[in-house]
Amino acid sequence: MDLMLLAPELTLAVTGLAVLLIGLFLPVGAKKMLGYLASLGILVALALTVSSLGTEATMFNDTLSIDALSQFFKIVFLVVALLFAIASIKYTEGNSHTEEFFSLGVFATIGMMFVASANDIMVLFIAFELASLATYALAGFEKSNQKSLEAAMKYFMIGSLSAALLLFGISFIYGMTGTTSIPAIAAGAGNLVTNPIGLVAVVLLVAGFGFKIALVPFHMWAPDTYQGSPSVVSSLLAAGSKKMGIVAAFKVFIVALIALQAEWQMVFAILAVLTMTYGNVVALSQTSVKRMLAYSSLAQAGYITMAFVVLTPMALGGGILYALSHGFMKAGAFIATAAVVYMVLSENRDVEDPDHLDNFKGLGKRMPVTALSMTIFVFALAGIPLTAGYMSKFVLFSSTIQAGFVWLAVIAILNSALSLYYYARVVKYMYFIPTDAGKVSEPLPYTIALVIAVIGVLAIGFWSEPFVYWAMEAAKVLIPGGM
Amino acid sequence: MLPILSLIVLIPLLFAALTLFTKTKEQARVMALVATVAVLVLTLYMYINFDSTIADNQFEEIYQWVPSLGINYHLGVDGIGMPLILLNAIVLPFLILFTWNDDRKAPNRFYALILATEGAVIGVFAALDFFLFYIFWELTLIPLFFMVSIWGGPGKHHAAIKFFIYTHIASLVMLLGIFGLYFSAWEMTGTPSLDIPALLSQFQFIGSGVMKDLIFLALLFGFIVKIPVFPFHSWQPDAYTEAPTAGSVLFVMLKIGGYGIFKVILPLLPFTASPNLMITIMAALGAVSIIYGAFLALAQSDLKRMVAYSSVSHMGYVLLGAAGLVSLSVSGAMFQQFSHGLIMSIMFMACGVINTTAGTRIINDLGGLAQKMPKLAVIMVLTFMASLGLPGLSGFIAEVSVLAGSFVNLPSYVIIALLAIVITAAYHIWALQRAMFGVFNEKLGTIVDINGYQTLSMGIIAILIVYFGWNPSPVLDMMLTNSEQIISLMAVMGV
Amino acid sequence: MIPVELYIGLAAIIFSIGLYGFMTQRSGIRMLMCVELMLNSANLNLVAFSSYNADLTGQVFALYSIALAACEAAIGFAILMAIFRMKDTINLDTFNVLRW
Amino acid sequence: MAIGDLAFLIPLLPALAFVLTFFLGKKLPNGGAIIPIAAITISFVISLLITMNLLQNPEEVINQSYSWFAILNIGVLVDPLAAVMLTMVSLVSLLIHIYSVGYMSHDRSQSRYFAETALFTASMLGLALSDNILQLFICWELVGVCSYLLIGFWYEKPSASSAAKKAFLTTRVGDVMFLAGIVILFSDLFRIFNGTIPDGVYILRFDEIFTHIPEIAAMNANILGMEVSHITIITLLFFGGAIGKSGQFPLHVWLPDAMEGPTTVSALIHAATMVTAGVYLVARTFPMFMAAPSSLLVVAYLGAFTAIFAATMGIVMNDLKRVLAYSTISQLGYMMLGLGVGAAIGAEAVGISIFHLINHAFFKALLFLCAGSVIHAVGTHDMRQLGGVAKVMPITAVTMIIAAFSLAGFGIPDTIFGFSGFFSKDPIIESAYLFGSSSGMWIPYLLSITAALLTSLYIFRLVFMTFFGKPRTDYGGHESPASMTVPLSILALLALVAGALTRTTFYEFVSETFVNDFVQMDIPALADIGGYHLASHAGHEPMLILWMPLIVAVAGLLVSYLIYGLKVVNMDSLVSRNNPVYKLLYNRYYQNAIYTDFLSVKVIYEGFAFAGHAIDRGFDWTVNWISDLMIESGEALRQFQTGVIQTYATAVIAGVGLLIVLIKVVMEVI
Repeated sequence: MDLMLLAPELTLAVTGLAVLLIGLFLPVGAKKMLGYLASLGILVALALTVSSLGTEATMFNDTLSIDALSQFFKIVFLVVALLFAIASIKYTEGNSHTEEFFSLGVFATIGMMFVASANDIMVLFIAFELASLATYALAGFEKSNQKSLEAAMKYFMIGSLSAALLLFGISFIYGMTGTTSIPAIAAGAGNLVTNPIGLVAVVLLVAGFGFKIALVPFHMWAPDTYQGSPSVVSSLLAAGSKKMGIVAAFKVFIVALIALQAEWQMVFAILAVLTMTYGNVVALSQTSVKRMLAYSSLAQAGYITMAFVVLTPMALGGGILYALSHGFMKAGAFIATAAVVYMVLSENRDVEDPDHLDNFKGLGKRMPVTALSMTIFVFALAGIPLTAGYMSKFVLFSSTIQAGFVWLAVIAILNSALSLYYYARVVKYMYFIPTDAGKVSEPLPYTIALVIAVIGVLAIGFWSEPFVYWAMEAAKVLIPGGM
Repeated sequence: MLPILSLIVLIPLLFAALTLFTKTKEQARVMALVATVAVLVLTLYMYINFDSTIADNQFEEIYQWVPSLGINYHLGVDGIGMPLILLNAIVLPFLILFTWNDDRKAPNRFYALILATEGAVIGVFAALDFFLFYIFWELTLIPLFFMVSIWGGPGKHHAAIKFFIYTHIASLVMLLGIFGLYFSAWEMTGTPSLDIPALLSQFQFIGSGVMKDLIFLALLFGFIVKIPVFPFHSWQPDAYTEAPTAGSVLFVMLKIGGYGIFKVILPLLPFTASPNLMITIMAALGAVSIIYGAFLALAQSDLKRMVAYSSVSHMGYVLLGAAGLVSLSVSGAMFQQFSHGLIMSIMFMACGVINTTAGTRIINDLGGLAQKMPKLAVIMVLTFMASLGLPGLSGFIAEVSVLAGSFVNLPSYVIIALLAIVITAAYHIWALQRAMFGVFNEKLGTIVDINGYQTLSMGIIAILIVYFGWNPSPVLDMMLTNSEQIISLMAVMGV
Repeated sequence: MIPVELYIGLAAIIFSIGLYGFMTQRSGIRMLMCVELMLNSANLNLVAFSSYNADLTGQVFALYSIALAACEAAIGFAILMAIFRMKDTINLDTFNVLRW
Repeated sequence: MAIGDLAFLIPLLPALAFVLTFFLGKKLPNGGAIIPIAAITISFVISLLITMNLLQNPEEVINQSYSWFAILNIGVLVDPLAAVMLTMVSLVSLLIHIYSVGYMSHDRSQSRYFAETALFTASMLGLALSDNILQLFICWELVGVCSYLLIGFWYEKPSASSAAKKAFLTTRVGDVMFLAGIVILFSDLFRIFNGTIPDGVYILRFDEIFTHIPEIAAMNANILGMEVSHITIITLLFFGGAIGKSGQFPLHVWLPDAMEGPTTVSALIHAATMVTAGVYLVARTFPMFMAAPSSLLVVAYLGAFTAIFAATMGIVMNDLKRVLAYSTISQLGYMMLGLGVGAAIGAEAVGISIFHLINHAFFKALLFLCAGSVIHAVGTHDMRQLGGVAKVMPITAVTMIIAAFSLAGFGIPDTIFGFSGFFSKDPIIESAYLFGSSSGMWIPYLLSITAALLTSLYIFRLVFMTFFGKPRTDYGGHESPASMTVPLSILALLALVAGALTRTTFYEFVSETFVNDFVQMDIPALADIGGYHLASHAGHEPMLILWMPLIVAVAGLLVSYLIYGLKVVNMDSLVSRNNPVYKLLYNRYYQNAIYTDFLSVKVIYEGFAFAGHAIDRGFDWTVNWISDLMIESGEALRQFQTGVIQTYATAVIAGVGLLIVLIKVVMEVI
């Protein structure tokens, strides 16, 4: 067994602990470097993961498996974490708890990465919880801010509830099959089908993962939490831990519980339609940008969920590619909002809701870079060509047609047309509604993060081939056989 | 040999980006002029080397892009696209000249958007890969959306959003159709490909007739909303009216809907499960929009809005002619697109001039302008005559070809269209009489005639209208070649 | 020996109690306790199945989840304390600034 | 090279003159009138030479065709019909241009005037010598738009610009019928060729059309249950176009209003040339009409009716130019009648009718120019204010009177003594009689002979009221300059002798139009297709019939002399609002109310257009409604998000429960 395969996770673990320890001995002023340190660590981990692309291995008696799927999602998580860390450098400036913030973020990332490579439900559950616990704390990071606390509270309460549901469901799976190893479950899932408990277990699992993916009706915490918690954290939640739920669901349902396909396929069909429609329709009338983004990410989750329904290699590839693109787009959008919020608050500490749409007026003049990248992100989310969003929609929706789910594709298409309305509204506020406020200097860390995200979004849109290829490779892990 | 099509598409886009960084109006407009003139020169070069006796795609360029999905960077132009590229290349420099002396906020963005639109539109005409086609197709939306939202009239926001969403939905439906075609072909050949010629040729082998019709209708819907024709036109009057003059002209240059009809729909038509039904749909929509648009134009009080509705009526000819399925009618419909582009661009320029100098476009508030603006009056009379289909001007060639050609197969629809001709004449003449002739309305204050640049740009396009009215062959021949090829397909299928 | 169904039944009952409590209780502490109940019912399941399947994994899993439950409680209490510090109450339905 | 090769120059030179005058006119003395005059002079010379040439050997018609686009062509065809038309048009147009130099001398935008008249002349000449129906239509439209521009020449006058609009739109109705006819004709020929047209064949050229008349006649369309031959439909549609252009009932309404334009324009366009285009069209496509007897009947009856209908209105008008306008309408009716009776006399009808067209062009142009000369000097149109003008303007008076006699058709049958109008109008009336005797349908004859009476009545009413008696108002006035009187004299000469000199040669010359090396039409055979036979031309009508026209003309002269010359009857008793007949006539049969107020405004504008407007609002509303609905439902759905944690928990658990039940049920069903 080769520990090198775990190098990224180990690097992150070291980084997290180092940040925590060094932070203890640093004066508040100097804590800035912790951010750089964390970002560096994440960067190294990312480099290691990329360098080990294509390796196939299993370790710790098959409880972990390194394959195209896990590698792909690890990259997704690391990228999001990187954006998160860089953007947070500015956010945590002058905060005495900086070290906690960064180490929590790093540990959350580790959890997500282990979920990505878990090959055993037990490991998966533990990693899942690790990520969740860390993010609970992050969500409530602004202890003195009621919104932040409320967000954390709701997130935590619903989170632990669904953790319980999840665990309960898992216990049944274990009981029926007598094992926790995912391949083994797949082999022994026979009597799950016959036994009605099987159905209960499936739905419980759906609820457990659906909470993280934020599928209607398990989504209700999401808008509140995304709106309440610090914007950078929202970016981590929306772009990172959401994907964790998706990859976990991929593994558990498509690999382990393929025998129960009939049941969960239908469940996901219903949830997908509900989620995308609800998300888009409610987003139409939002005035808080973060909340609007939250609902939009509901809708996006709905699209991705279509992959479970269509269940062809191409659809899964599309879903996986969509996960990556959404990581860039959504993280970028939230970070842009974070920049705006930072700007607003630095002008006036006690603004009621700094992410209100009105604060975006004339942003094109006030913060040109931020505004431009925000425009790119929202157009990408809306699926305008030459962006990551379009590319992944193209693959996902087209595969839906291919598999004959025309009705589903039509609903999805109409939804994404609808979404254009509220995305375009943001652009309208930024460019067409004038404001007397003057130009402000844009904080560098935010800008760097934004630029990285923009590059990502456009790269997937223009130079799509490698991304599509890797997504398809990852999909083959779930469903062997060509497309 | 040099990748001329790529240049024609990319130069405007590139210059659009550069223009964003210019500081003053002077720099911006010069950049724009340089870019458009460069495009014009290249296009003329291409036009000269274009062989109008063959219907194949010429100046092809093909590079792999996303092989795993069968996506290629594939450009090429045939007798359907060439005239439209020519149209854009010709009109745009004069559009720049027309706006030469205007003062407006953020000129750099303004000219950048104009260039971006030109690049995108030409891209649609040059794309031979559905992926690329759709990209350019959508790309045309964004600059126009900004154009309307920033420099538009009072109702600009509503108009912009409406146009954006409405046509976006249509594009997405079209995209569904493309998907359907893509995968049906994929299943047959086993290899993914979005190559337009390939897919068009494989359409006929699709097994299920329902699938064929669904694909066809989805594509058709996408195209006719963009044209637009009754009853999917309601985005158009708002957008055309609220847009700034340059924006309206760009809208007119946006002939991608009709292009799709000829390039995609007609080759598929004979192989659909129920061709005659499809023909009926197209013919009916075409004929109805001809007469409907005419009546609506008659009811308008705003000059620009009247022009917008007249465009609905004129675009009806495109669909009717396409459904006529006689080489004369099809080529006439193509020529209608070309001449309509020329005519409408002057019409909108005139509306813009009147609006700026007289401060209103309400026809009844105007009156006797001809006394104050003789130059404009001459050009306007000529253009209005062209628009109502006066012989000797380009509009007539198109209309008579469409009517005569279509009558062979669709007599009843043509008769409807014929009824509309009187109405068409009526609203043009009434507008002329009320706005330009009669006693000068003193309330309008001081009226100045069009300046040198405007006279030049409008005048030259007007001369082109006359020229093509007497000698359409330079563009009509290649159209004929392609339409004959299309019709031969029909003959094979006995449609 | 006792048939496994009884264990499952018991677990189910406990789980339902937990659910009921979670839905009805207003106090954060009590809701936390209800979550613990549910988690533990799941643990009970795991252990029961483990002995029924004669396979230790379940018990290991149970141990892990107990530990996790502890962490969760810790975080939960931390949040609740912060809330209490701000509002002098842990009555959670007073917290609905974020809605719609 | 033969003079015929220059034929294409005939329309081209004036067109060139138009361009030059348009751009350079302002800089030249009196609007650059010299350019068009020179150009038209050359055109006139060429066409005259060609005509002479053609008179020697009628077989050698000139035909040059060039491919235009698709399967259509443009070309030149000079056969006898075209030749005489060309000569007349270029001559009249030339004289009127010369006249205009004096008449328009005070107008500030005379360069525009000369440019437009030059363009008009070009298009009219082009119309005359087009060798295919489409080109004819194109020039047809061009003359229409020139007439539009020239009627509205003083566009700052609301009455002028609205008259222009009316003229354009009314004729447009006819034009659309014409176009429809062309479209049907095209598709028929297209079918006959099975869609594959061999190279060098231009299917809309007249020879192609004529040679395929039998096939077209064989095609039938079912209209309201009756089987109608395509040839009938097409010819009727063509005639519809002719109705519009030649101001026949019911599309005549625009012509009187057209008098808003300069008098020279009325003379050129609305008397001599353009309005006769309709007659020319029917003559040009006469073989088709021969194969469609019912269409010929329509032509005959409508022509005859228009002749008398317009004449009645001519009697009561008090405006110089309007009287002449109605007289023009009525004379055009005669020409149509002359063609219509072709059912009886065959191709000779073309000769007769065109002969009247030519003569009418001369004397009617003369009448208008005289009127113009009077107006120019006196400054009013209203005859009630005139009187005794003869004293101040002798030349004008004399020429006017000659024209009047010519119009009234004075002359002695079977001799060469007579005004030209007599030699051309008489044959029409006679052949109407022949038509009656052969077919038993006497109405056309009766109408035409009555119209002849009214004609001489109104024209001499005009003469007496204007030139004799004592002035009713004190106007100044002087004889017009030479540039105006010279053309008057030339035209007077023509009106005097042209008929007498050319009549014998003219008939067979023009009647030969359809037998030469361009087309070889066997008219009787066509009649057989139409299912009837030409009457054997007896030639000698009863004495009374021969003298009848002269008698009625004299009668008219006497009556008007008694009334307006000697004032034996006091007109005021008749001329009053409470005399219903007078009222009806004076209000021109209320056609204005019917056409303008009711049809165009009420029905089309307010009715259809606004109905369409409402419908469109409907579509717009639907689109907006959908978007609003979305946003509102969003507002509604938000309410689920109460923000209370228990709600969220409930949602989760309810979701789980529902899903389990749902799936269970569905699974059972499947």
